[in-house]
Amino acid sequence: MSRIGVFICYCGSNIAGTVDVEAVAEMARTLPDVVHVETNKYTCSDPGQEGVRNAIISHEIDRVVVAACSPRMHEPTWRKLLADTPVNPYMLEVANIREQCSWVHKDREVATAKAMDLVKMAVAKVARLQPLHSTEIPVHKKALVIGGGIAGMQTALDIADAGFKVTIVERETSLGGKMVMLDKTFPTMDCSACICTPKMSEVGNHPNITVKSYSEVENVSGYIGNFEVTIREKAKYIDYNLCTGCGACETKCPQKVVNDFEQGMSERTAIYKMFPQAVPAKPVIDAAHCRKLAQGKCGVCAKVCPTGAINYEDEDKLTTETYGAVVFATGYKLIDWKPLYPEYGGGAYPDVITGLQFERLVNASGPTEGHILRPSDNSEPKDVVIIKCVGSRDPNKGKAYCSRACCMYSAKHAHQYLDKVPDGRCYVFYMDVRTPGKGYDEFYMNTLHDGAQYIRGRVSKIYQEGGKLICKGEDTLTSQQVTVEADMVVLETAMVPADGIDELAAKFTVGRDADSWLVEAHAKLRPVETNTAGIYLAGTCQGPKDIPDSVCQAGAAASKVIGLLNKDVLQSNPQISHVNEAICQGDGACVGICPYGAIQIVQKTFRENSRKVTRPVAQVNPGLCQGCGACTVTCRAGAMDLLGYTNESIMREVDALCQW
Amino acid sequence: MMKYAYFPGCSAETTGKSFTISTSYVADKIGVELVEIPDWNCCGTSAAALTSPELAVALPARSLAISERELPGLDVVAPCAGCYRSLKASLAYARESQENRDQIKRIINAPYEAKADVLTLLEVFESDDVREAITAKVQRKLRCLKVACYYGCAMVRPADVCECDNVEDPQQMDELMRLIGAEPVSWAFKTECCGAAQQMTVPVQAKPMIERIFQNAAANGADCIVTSCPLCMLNLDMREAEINAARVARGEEPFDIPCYYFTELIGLAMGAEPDEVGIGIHFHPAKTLLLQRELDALELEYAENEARAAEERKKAEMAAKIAAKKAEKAAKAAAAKSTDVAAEAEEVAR
Amino acid sequence: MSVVEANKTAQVGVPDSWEPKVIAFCCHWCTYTGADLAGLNRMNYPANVRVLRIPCSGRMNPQYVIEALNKGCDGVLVCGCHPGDCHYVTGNYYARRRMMIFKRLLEYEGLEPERFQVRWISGAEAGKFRDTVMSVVEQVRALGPLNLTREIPQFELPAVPDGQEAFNAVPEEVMPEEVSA
Amino acid sequence: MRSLNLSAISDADRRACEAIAGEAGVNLKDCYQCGKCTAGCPLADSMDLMPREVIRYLQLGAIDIVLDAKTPWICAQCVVCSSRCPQNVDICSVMRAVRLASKHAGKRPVPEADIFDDEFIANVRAHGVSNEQYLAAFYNLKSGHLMQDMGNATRMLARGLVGPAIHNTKGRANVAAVIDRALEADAERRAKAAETRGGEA
Repeated sequence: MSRIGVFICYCGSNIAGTVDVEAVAEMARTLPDVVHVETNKYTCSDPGQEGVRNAIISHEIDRVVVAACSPRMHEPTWRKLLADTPVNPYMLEVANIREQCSWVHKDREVATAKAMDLVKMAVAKVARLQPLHSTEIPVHKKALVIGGGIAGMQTALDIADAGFKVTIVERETSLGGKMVMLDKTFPTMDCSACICTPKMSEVGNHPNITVKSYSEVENVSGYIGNFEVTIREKAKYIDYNLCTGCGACETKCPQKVVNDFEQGMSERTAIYKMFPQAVPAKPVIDAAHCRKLAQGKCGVCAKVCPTGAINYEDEDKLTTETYGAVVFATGYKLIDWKPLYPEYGGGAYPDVITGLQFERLVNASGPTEGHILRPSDNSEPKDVVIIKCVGSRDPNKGKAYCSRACCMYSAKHAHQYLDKVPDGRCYVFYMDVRTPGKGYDEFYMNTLHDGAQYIRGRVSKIYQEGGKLICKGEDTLTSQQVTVEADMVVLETAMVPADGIDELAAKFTVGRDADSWLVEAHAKLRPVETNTAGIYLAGTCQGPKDIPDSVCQAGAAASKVIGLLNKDVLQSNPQISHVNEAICQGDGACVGICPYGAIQIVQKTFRENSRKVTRPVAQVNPGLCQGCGACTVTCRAGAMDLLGYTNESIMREVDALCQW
Repeated sequence: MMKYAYFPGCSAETTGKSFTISTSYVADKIGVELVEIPDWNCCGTSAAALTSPELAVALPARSLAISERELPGLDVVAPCAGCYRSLKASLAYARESQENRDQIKRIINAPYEAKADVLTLLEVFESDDVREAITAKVQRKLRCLKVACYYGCAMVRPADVCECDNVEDPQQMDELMRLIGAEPVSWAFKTECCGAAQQMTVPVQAKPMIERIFQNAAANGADCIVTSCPLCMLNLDMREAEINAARVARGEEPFDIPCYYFTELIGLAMGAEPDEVGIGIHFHPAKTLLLQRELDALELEYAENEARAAEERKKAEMAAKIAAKKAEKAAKAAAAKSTDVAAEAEEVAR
Repeated sequence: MSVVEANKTAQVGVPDSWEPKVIAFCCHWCTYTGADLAGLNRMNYPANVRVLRIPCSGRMNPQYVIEALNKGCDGVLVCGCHPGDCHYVTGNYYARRRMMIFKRLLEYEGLEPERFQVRWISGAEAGKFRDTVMSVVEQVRALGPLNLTREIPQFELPAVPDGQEAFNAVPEEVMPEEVSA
Repeated sequence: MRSLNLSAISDADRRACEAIAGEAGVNLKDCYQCGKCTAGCPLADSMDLMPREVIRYLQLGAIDIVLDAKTPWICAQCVVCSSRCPQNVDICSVMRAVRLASKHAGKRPVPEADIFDDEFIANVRAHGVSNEQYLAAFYNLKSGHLMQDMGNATRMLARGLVGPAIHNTKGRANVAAVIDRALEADAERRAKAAETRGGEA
């Protein structure tokens, strides 16, 4: 036998003006299991709440209906109130007789009748509710940041400065990501390395930050507050405790390898640091190219190492740790334009380069020491064509989206070229110029005044004749074909997610869009959270963006992580899915439908009719389930139900309503 | 033995005569049988497409339907790129739906199920069997001949109709040329249009199209252009003289780039005389280059043989030296050993 | 006799006082919010609609519709977030597919299409909520009461007690195992 | 250029433009006017409208400008534009559709192109195959370019590539019947389309 208390609010005249509250109360007294009905001028006021509390005690009420304003307004208030009473906070139903009754109807009789129905529904539902209890989830006060580019570093620094431990996993041998490859940053033309490398050393030296370079995430399990992550630290073949980073090995290594950091435009040795200011400032051996490791001959580096740090027997190391929060800062790469654009030579012309290659060409520490020299013959190009939107805004060959940073990036390239080659000519083929950012359009206008010739149109073909790269385009503003005989062509290629993002995101059940960008929980209101609680996004892994935006988002992600790590425990939402294991078929229909990866199928052994039976059943992870209920409808056996909104309670609500 | 239904096209006996001659020469040699579709008709080419979509589908469908009835089970080969595109487009339309096929059947008034595929000659030559057969029959490689393989537009575009996956830089003809020892150059105008019928209707405007093709071939070091379409061939070969006249009038260097069908060059490599495969009736003189390159090839071969012989001699000398050194060392070691033994013996004696 | 024929014959002698009953299942995050906003804006709409709150349109079980129609509702409205805006990412996509298939089934059974409608209404679309309610009520009013001469067979979920009581089942060991869904 | 009064463009004009795009299987809204089609067109320098502009005028509904344009008649149907279009707009098919619409509207901005095609089809209708020498001769006569390619003709004769003999196929009567039935079906389809568009010309 349940004992229901019904509390009906006048809300001043807000409700009482259109609804005959006393008549509703009179009707409520006739409902089954209702032991107490009370009206109040303002139930949410302190005396109103006190009245509810007293009534619960004196009438031994075990479930409560409040007929008042919208539950979106005060449901949390009533839950909090009940927490101090013997009534379970989830043995509560709110009848919305204000927003959805008194305020939208004028006829007193009609409104009163509807209010009665709403109370009947609430009483019917509350009678079927069960007490629910939040569980406490402990929070491991440690964050994992995946990716050591500018976004990852900024996130890590912000979290670490707030006093929490952070681990950065970086796939490459050094922190820095793409930003450290850039020469200058728009629109201020700061030297990119000058503002990025201090961050790198700050991260490297921060007492709260552990940098795991040359490492990747191997495996993940768990949920918010408790992600158990296994990290594979690839064999470096160098003992970092002994290595002093003197660089003697690098100068003596006989094996030359194409240098990826310099975008293939120079060579490095097989034992190498990515670049001089790398953090950690110690080399690794590239096992695929090392003569000692690949062919068993050589060993020069071990001979010259003054501290004996070289260890050819080194192996990958796996470590597992628990983190309370995870931040994805996995970044982007440039689209591989070569197979997509055979009309631009498909890579056959060495002087058709990407924007990132151009960055290395103008960089003082790049392969040409900052002199703009074209790759084919090291001559200074006098006519340079810059083509925007290569792979972007091109659903036929590349991606439909705009890569967002390239308009400014190409204006910067034009500016830098004209700065270094004052007698050169620079043509920028564009479709639109998009410069929404502080100081951005001014920068673009300056580039125009520098003398960059902007041509509105896409280039259709690039071909080589007499040592020149002939670019055929249309100047759509004068409606005619135009031809430029260029010495070098720079393609501003689209940003795409970094390699391996699909596999990594799948391990964490983070959603991806059709282009594999990671999906935020809400485009406007939850831009740095994901749909998996405890996992956040920073930087270009979420979509193309420039450095200021990446840094902003990194700070935002860090603040979310700090907010989470500040808590010792989390209260779980008890209104989640629940499996009736007796009838669960274990067919896993619910598994695929759950957007949070909260359900898995496990083998369980039951004692049924005095026999042991092992069979698969669904299991809901309370840390991951958000209580949407999509699984409940998909279950063929009807074994899934949603606590707080059970099939039974909703059916009785419907029944109650139909009696009107 | 491979057997195909053969759609010669209207130019086969006229402007494309060399193509027909060389094709049958090569086909005979490699054992590909081409059976002419009885009572075939003109494919309609772009003129039909620019008159009516129904006509563009119906004209090729008539020939394809005859082939289906008379030569069941045989795929259709259309050497002319223009014919190929018309037939292929008609076939694609027919294969789209039963409704389309019914419409075609009504118009051509004949049964037709669009069973057979339509192929270019290059596609036939793509198979490993044919490649092997060609390799086996090659008598002299056309070394030193730098060829610009010109595919034109009709064999590659529209990419979905022509089922072509490399519209800008196709490779089938280049590979065939490598097979017979020629050297395909990398150039950018493989699939640029020759102007097709527009060379007749808007000749002034269309002429530069041809000139640009020659220019890019020349700029990339090609000796000649190799084609697989009679209309491309006609436009390039016949009009080279007009273009050259205009260039001379402008004070520019005229081109000297003969054009060949790829089948002609394969025929030559198989030992045919130029006239045997139709090279004698080209507009632009086409034999001198071949003789020149044959001579170059002989000279190259001679030089290579010389170099090889020199290499062999050097090797032999080295080997001899090494052997001598080894013998010397062995002798020394033996001597040392004998002194050692002697010393030992002395010691034992003591 | 089909449901609809039964209904047609029942139209004779509808009392003047008859008012249509419509139940609206609204998702908490969008449509319920929109309905609250209609109240805040003091909009007016017919009182024939009663809103039942569910967390997500993906929670909407077709069984509730059958129950409502069986027990005397004249129309059912299901509302959720616009496709692409679901608070739970994909719930309304599932709802859309389920409800469209179910709607076809009901119409096959003879139910008038107007009696079961699905609408996407966001938290900002108070006006759309009001207009939808008004139009659905008017459409149902025009059709008259839904008089089912025979009840649609009940598919009530079996009242199976929880697993452990039923079979005295005690999980002995748990072995996680990925099952491809 | 003259000014274009967009308000003067009627719904019928717009529908006519949409119908042309529909024939070509193209959604005009896809085009964002990047000009890659013009950039790659081998004949653009001799066109009155750039290929991109043809699409633009169709987007605007300026049907008369489109139907009077020489561009579609100069187009060689090489399909470079369609194959490189970032938005997958089949510009080449649009050119073909515009040219047909222009032809059916009784216009022929480049008479030579129209004469050539008509002669070509007439030639095939008469003989079952195309006889190039007679095609060229009739074309020269009708287009008034009497001396065009005369030098080449003698060179062809000298090489035995063409001769006075007419090549006829056995089934040429059947080919003629196929052509007639195809053109009938074409006319029928157009009549039906015009009817559904509301009978406008």
